[in-house]
Amino acid sequence: MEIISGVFLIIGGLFYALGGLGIFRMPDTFDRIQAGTKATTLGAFSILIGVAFMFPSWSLKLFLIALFIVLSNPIGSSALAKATYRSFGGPSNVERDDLKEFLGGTKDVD
Amino acid sequence: MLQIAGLLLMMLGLYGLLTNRNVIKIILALNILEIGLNIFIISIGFVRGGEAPIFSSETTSNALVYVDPLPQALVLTAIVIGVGTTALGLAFAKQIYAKYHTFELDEMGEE
Amino acid sequence: MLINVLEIIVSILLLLLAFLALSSKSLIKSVMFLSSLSMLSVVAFVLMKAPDVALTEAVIGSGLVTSLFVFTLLATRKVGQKQ
Amino acid sequence: MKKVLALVFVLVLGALIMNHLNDNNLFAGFGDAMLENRVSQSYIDRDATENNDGVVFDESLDLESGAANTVTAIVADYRSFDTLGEVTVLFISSFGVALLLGQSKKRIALEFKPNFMLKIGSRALFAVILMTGVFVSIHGHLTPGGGFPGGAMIASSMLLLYLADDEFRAKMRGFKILESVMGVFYIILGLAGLMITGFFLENFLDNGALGTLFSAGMIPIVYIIIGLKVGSEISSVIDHFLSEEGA
Repeated sequence: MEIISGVFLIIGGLFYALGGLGIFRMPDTFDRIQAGTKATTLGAFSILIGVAFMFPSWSLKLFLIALFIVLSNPIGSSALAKATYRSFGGPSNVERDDLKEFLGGTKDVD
Repeated sequence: MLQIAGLLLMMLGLYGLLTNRNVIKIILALNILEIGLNIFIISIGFVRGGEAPIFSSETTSNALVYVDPLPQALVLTAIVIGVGTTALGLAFAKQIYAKYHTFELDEMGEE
Repeated sequence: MLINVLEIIVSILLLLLAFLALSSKSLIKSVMFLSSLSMLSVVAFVLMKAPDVALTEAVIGSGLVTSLFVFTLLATRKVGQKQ
Repeated sequence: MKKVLALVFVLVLGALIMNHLNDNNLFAGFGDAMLENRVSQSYIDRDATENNDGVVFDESLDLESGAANTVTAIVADYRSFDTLGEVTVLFISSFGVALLLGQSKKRIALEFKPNFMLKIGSRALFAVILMTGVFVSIHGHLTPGGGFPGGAMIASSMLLLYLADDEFRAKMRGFKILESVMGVFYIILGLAGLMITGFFLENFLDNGALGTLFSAGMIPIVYIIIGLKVGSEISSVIDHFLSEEGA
């Protein structure tokens, strides 16, 4: 049991480390948001699974924490990305920018 | 170490309170003073190697050493009072801005 | 021994963040430094075995007080307002 | 000149505090506080039994205060009158904010138009955070937390709704009624203690076994009252800050 939980904990730590590396190495704010969100969601999940194997009586609370993460992480990152788009414009190295037309219909972009 | 840090934080907040001339900065310095004071009060009751004063199935016996719960109870209420005073101060700052259109105390008065 | 090193690091960071919050020119940056100072003081409370105080400070100090400061700046500076 | 004066004042104050802290027996250095000389030792011991031979988890029945969390026992039982005054201070400050910022109709419009995902997702998150706040309030006598952080969590779930939807207004009248009713309940609880035991806010319920949910006498009731009161007060403060002078 402890070996299984240890494996999950190590995987989670590895994902967190990769997410941190991604935040340092990515060139753009949008890429950094992506690296910081996706990797840490998976890392948090495997750490929670590892803890659940180690202390089976905590499973219900850990499931609630996982539910909170799966709800809050995408919403926060999308709000962050949209605020970045509003303040500093879109990413520089893309060819199409559909969001500009979409937003231009409802409200002018500053 | 944390005791001295709390004391220094308190002194830093008091210095900021005395020297700043901006309303928002004054409220901010008051908040820093409050955090430093809270750390200082909690550090008075800290026992190295003591347990948190909560009984659970692992830590029950009275033979264990616990940290002092009384400063923690006092600080718990002080934090909630702190948010009340901060809200009141910020409401005053908002009204001051509505009247004088500035936060700086030196630029007020000419309306 | 590890706890001692952690205490010293947290103390130095607390003082540094307080100095930055007081000396920063922009008000919104000061508020953000105050928020991080409050979040770091949670670590100090946990190190001193005060979980109740840490929970309260985490909710109030870094959430509600910061949002009240930001709302005041938002209402007075006309930052987020439509013309 | 003024800065130098302020610096000297602050340094003298700090030196005085440090000096007096070091030559007092009660306040030893950092990390070796001696609880034998303080009143806190009796709060930890719970020596209601005749022979004070320790407290057993899940079994002890006749304790002075049945809360597993000693900090909660101090806040909501031993010093409950203090907490009543503190809740009153919070009420007065929220009342002051309401008087200063006035009764206004219009909300501050945010530049950030919420999209579909933000609206729906924040509704779901609202439920999770609200349930966490209620959980923390109810389990205040067993785990870290209690009415104050629980009420603040309820208020921050309201804050989330205010931020995610720029048309949203809560019913302020409901908050004010809830807050007043909870304040009255607190006083009624104190008066019931006065009538039954002879002391204001004295615990008059059964203590139960240490560590179970239905234990610790009236501490859970007090903390539910405090949680709802703090939550409604801070929510109304947030609403006043997010509205501007009526046009």
